[in-house]
Amino acid sequence: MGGATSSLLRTSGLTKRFGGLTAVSDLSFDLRSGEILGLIGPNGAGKSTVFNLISGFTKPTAGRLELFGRDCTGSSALTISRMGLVRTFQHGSYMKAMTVRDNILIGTLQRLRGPARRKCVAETAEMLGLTSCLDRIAGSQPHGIQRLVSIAIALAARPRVLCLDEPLTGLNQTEVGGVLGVFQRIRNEFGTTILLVEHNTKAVMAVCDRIVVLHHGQQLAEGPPLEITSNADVIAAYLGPRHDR
Amino acid sequence: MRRRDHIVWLAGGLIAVAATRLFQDAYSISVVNLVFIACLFAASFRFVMLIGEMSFASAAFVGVGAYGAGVATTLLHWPFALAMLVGPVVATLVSIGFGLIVLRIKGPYFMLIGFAFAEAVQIAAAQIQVIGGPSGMVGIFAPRILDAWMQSFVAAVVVTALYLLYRLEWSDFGRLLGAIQNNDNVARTVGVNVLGAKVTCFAVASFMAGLAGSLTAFVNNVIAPSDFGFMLANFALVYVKVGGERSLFGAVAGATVMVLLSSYSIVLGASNELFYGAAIVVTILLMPQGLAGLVEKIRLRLMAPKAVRREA
Amino acid sequence: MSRQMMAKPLLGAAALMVGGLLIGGAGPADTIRLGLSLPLSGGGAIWGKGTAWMCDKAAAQINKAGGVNVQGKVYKVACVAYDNKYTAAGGASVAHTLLDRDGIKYVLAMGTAPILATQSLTERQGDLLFNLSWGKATKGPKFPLTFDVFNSPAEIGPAIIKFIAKTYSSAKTVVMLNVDDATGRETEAIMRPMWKKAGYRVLASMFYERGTTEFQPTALRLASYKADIIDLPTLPPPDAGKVLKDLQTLGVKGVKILDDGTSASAVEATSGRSALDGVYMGAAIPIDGPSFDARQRAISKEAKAAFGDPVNLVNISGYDAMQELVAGIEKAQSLNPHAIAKALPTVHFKSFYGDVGFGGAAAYGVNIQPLLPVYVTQVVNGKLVDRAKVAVSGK
Amino acid sequence: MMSATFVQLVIISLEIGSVYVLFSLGLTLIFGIMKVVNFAHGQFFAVSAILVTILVPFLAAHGLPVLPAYFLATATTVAVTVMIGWGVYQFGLVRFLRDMEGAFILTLGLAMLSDGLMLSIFGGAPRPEPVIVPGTVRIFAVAVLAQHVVVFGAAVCITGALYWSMTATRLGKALRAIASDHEAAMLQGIPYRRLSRDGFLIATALAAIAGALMAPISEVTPAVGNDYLMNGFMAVVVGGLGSVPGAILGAMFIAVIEAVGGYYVGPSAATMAIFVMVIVVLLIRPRGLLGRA
Repeated sequence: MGGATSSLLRTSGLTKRFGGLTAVSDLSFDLRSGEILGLIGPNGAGKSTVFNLISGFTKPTAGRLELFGRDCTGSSALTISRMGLVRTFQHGSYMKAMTVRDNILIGTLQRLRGPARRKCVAETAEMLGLTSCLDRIAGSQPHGIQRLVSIAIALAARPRVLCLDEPLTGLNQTEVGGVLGVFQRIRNEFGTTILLVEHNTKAVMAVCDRIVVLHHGQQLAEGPPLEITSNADVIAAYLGPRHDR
Repeated sequence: MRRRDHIVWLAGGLIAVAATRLFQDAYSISVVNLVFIACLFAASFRFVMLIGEMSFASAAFVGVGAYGAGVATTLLHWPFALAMLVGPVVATLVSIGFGLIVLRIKGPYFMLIGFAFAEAVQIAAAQIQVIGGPSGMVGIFAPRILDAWMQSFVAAVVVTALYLLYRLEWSDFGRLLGAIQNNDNVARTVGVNVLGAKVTCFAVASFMAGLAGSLTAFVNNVIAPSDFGFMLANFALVYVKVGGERSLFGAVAGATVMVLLSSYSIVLGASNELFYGAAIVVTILLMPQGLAGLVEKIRLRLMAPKAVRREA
Repeated sequence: MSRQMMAKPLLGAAALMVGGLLIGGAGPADTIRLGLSLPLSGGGAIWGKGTAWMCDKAAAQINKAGGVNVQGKVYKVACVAYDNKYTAAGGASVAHTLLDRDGIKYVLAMGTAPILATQSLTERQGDLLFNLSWGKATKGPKFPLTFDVFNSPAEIGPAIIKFIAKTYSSAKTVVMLNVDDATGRETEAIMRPMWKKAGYRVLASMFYERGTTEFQPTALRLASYKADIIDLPTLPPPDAGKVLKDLQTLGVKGVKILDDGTSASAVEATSGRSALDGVYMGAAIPIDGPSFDARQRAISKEAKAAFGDPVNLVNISGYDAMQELVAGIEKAQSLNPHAIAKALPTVHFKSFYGDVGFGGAAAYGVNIQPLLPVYVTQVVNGKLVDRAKVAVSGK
Repeated sequence: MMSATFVQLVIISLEIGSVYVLFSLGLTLIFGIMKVVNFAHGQFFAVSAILVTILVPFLAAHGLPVLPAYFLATATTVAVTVMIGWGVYQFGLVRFLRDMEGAFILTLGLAMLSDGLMLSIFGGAPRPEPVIVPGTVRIFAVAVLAQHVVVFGAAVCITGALYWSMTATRLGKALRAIASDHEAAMLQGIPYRRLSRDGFLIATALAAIAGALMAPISEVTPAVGNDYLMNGFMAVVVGGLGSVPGAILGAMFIAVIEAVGGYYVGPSAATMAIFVMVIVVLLIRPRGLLGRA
């Protein structure tokens, strides 16, 4: 698998209802190999639910989820992560009480054995610029480092698809720039496909190849950044009158 | 673990086992045995705490270990080594089945289901007449050749078991357990079988609890269901907390101190419960991080430059 | 987490361990000590405390009367009581402390599980054990250094059944309820065959877990058999009280027996007076009755003030064990447990009940049982009334 | 005959259930608010029961009729027990809010300490129980102790009052907010520490009231609280920790097993069945029947 345009992840009619509330409704989109896809939408648009659905943490009420060409509807989080889709969580996707080194090590456990693990930890840390703080306790590090640690753990598993849930929250301008650079390097060096959920629209516009816009659990638009910024529905629902911010 | 750690363990273990030769009178020997067994049980209890859970079911696994030794020795007349191991092995198997079901539950629910399990096993054991019913089993003796060496044998078994637990804790598996305690979802998202890891941890701890039970049976020669109620696990938690749960040595120190305290407090007759309870309350209030926390504090105090000390 | 700091806690622990072992030790050389392994905490504490108090009472009397004379040397006596928590493990700890640390050679132990643990040491190490358990499993020729101190169901049962047969000739059926522990199981194993042998039909024999708080379903089930006799051999007073109260509410008639019931007042505390009325007891002491004198009544009064219960079959064992021991020592003129054990079956000693000798070969195969009288009593308006005093045969 | 037994078992279940409800309410409240398991809950119960058995005869001896004596004794007892609870909270538990291990050990130590203290102060003998409401009542031709009816009524009233105050009063709403998400509650300016103290004291008062109510029908010894504790644990765990309706449901669940099992299979098997059924329920609903995820 894996031609430049082949689809790694495909949802068709994905729907999730909690009691009377429909969190995600009839969502269909493709994640193509090698791209960085942005998933945006205002608060409560159902982004996190989508993430939980495609990573197997929640089961869909209806619809179909296809991963690497296989039907994965209803598969467990473990199965999906073992197939090569790794996600982070919005609130702290790392282990506070452990060292940065041990944090990253957890990402290697399933895939590697023996000394290869240590090597992978070093490489991953190097790539994200975490080498100097490997022996510090993760919880004591600045917020920006903690975000990177979360990404590093996921990356250490060398996923084919990396799903990042708001990885830029709480970072300052400089840090955001650095992390965006990291995304691109991840894609370029490891060929990892990235699905990015973000609030920071500007950053999403800058880094993503394509964007899917969610609104009230429904798919509002899909397309390259330029197209999205000019989409009337999106402007009305999400970007607001000042879409050039 | 680094090479140095292995050497320290080897030396420390040898010293600990050799030190048991200093105790030759029957009473000291009995206390030394109790201390070592309590250390093992506390370490076993703490091993489950690595994944952030408290397993009061472990009292039942100590019981399974003890009854394994009892049945193998007095009913089946199996050789000693087999009798030592049959209980722990059965405890491990049972714990795998039990763990696969209940380790999906977390926190207070897991803790209280452990209580229920310990109670249920205790009542069940009392119903089975072959193993002595509520009266329990008598005459569980180690081979005569061990008579003069029992305390050293117990020490050797316990030190070896502690060493294995320590190695596991400082292995990548141990780090995984820490990660599960911290944030099990992260482990799950990078492809780790979290339930499998938890069950493995539980099974290892239950093997060690069973081993503590086997040793108990051979040391006391007599066992009864009432010995293995949930209070036993309560005490293991006390040992771990009094010593300090952050390190295996905390559990060991806590078990040692509290068993000595309880052996001493026997002489208080009716006031022993009062005294022991007060000791627990005072310790947990004055040393929330346990003895290990206290040692750490003193160490920092001694090592800190004056300026820092003034600040503190 | 620092891995290098392991040495310090280890060293500290070792120091504590050595320190702990140095504490304690032997008493004065001219004192004969009787070790007591008793439940002093939890639900059984009342028994343990009473027994310890009665032992002290006997020791005080013996010392006041001049102590014990062994080959011209005069010894004082004393009791040393530790808490066995009613468990085997607790019993083992106490046994080690009494025998190995304190160097005591004579022990009175209460509760089947602790006794088993104690006995495995005493018989091996050559110490004397006074056995305070309801069952038979720990008594007999296999245990040459173990002696009984009180009437257990093997003695009480026949006396009660004989009395019931005489008094209620039309009664034919029995239901039994026992606590589900060693005491209950062993007692049931003695009592059930006895009822059968006497020609009664045992319709059901049930057990309940210690710590049960609600007895209404059990009472309902007991009532459903409509048996002539409801036998509750081993129920502790509060449990007996609840069962009797619930039976009364259900309007159950039947003859109710607490074979091992030791104290009317303790049961009445929970049952209330009317539910206890007419109930028979096999182990209570009708201290106000004609069988006892002012001296005994005074002790009972003192006991009641000290720990809340009058003298009863169990706590008198503390008194009698000390008297048995002293009589054995004086007869053997030796402190050696083997010599004492040899002498004991032939001695007479000053039991709380009066002068008694040993027998029991019929029940246990050896003469290890002091031939104490069995009092069958009935509770009438809150008072114990003597219904029969049966001397245990001395074969 | 069959139906008479059925009625009897229903009534027994309700009686037993009301006893367990009274005991469990405090446990579940403490868990909901402080996220700790109170091992010493039974000791508050026992202290209260013992004090009532002392105070009622004392007051009666001073000429008070039995009912006023009982009410006065209960009020005094609850006050004393709550004061003890305040001390326990202020000097101990306050350091272990949301720390299940620490709080568990502290309360375990306290339970042992207080067992020892009570034994040496009050002795181990069962205390004579005051007769407050004598006699029996007939319900559907089944005789029931009047005192049991009182306990049942009290359980209904107390549970209703607690439920009402949790949903309608400001304190109750704040306590519920804390129970569901203490961080969010704190962000909204709810003083967590003060309220968790209040919650603990309410729970202590509930234990004390339960002890006073049970004194006339249960045994009264220092050890009595420990006997109720295990079934109390099982009730709150089955119902869902922290949930008041859950505690009621859980208590009834345990009571029905105890009554029906005790009658048809025997008491020992019923005790065993309780533990097994609790395990089974938790396997199907890991957070109890009414617990929230």
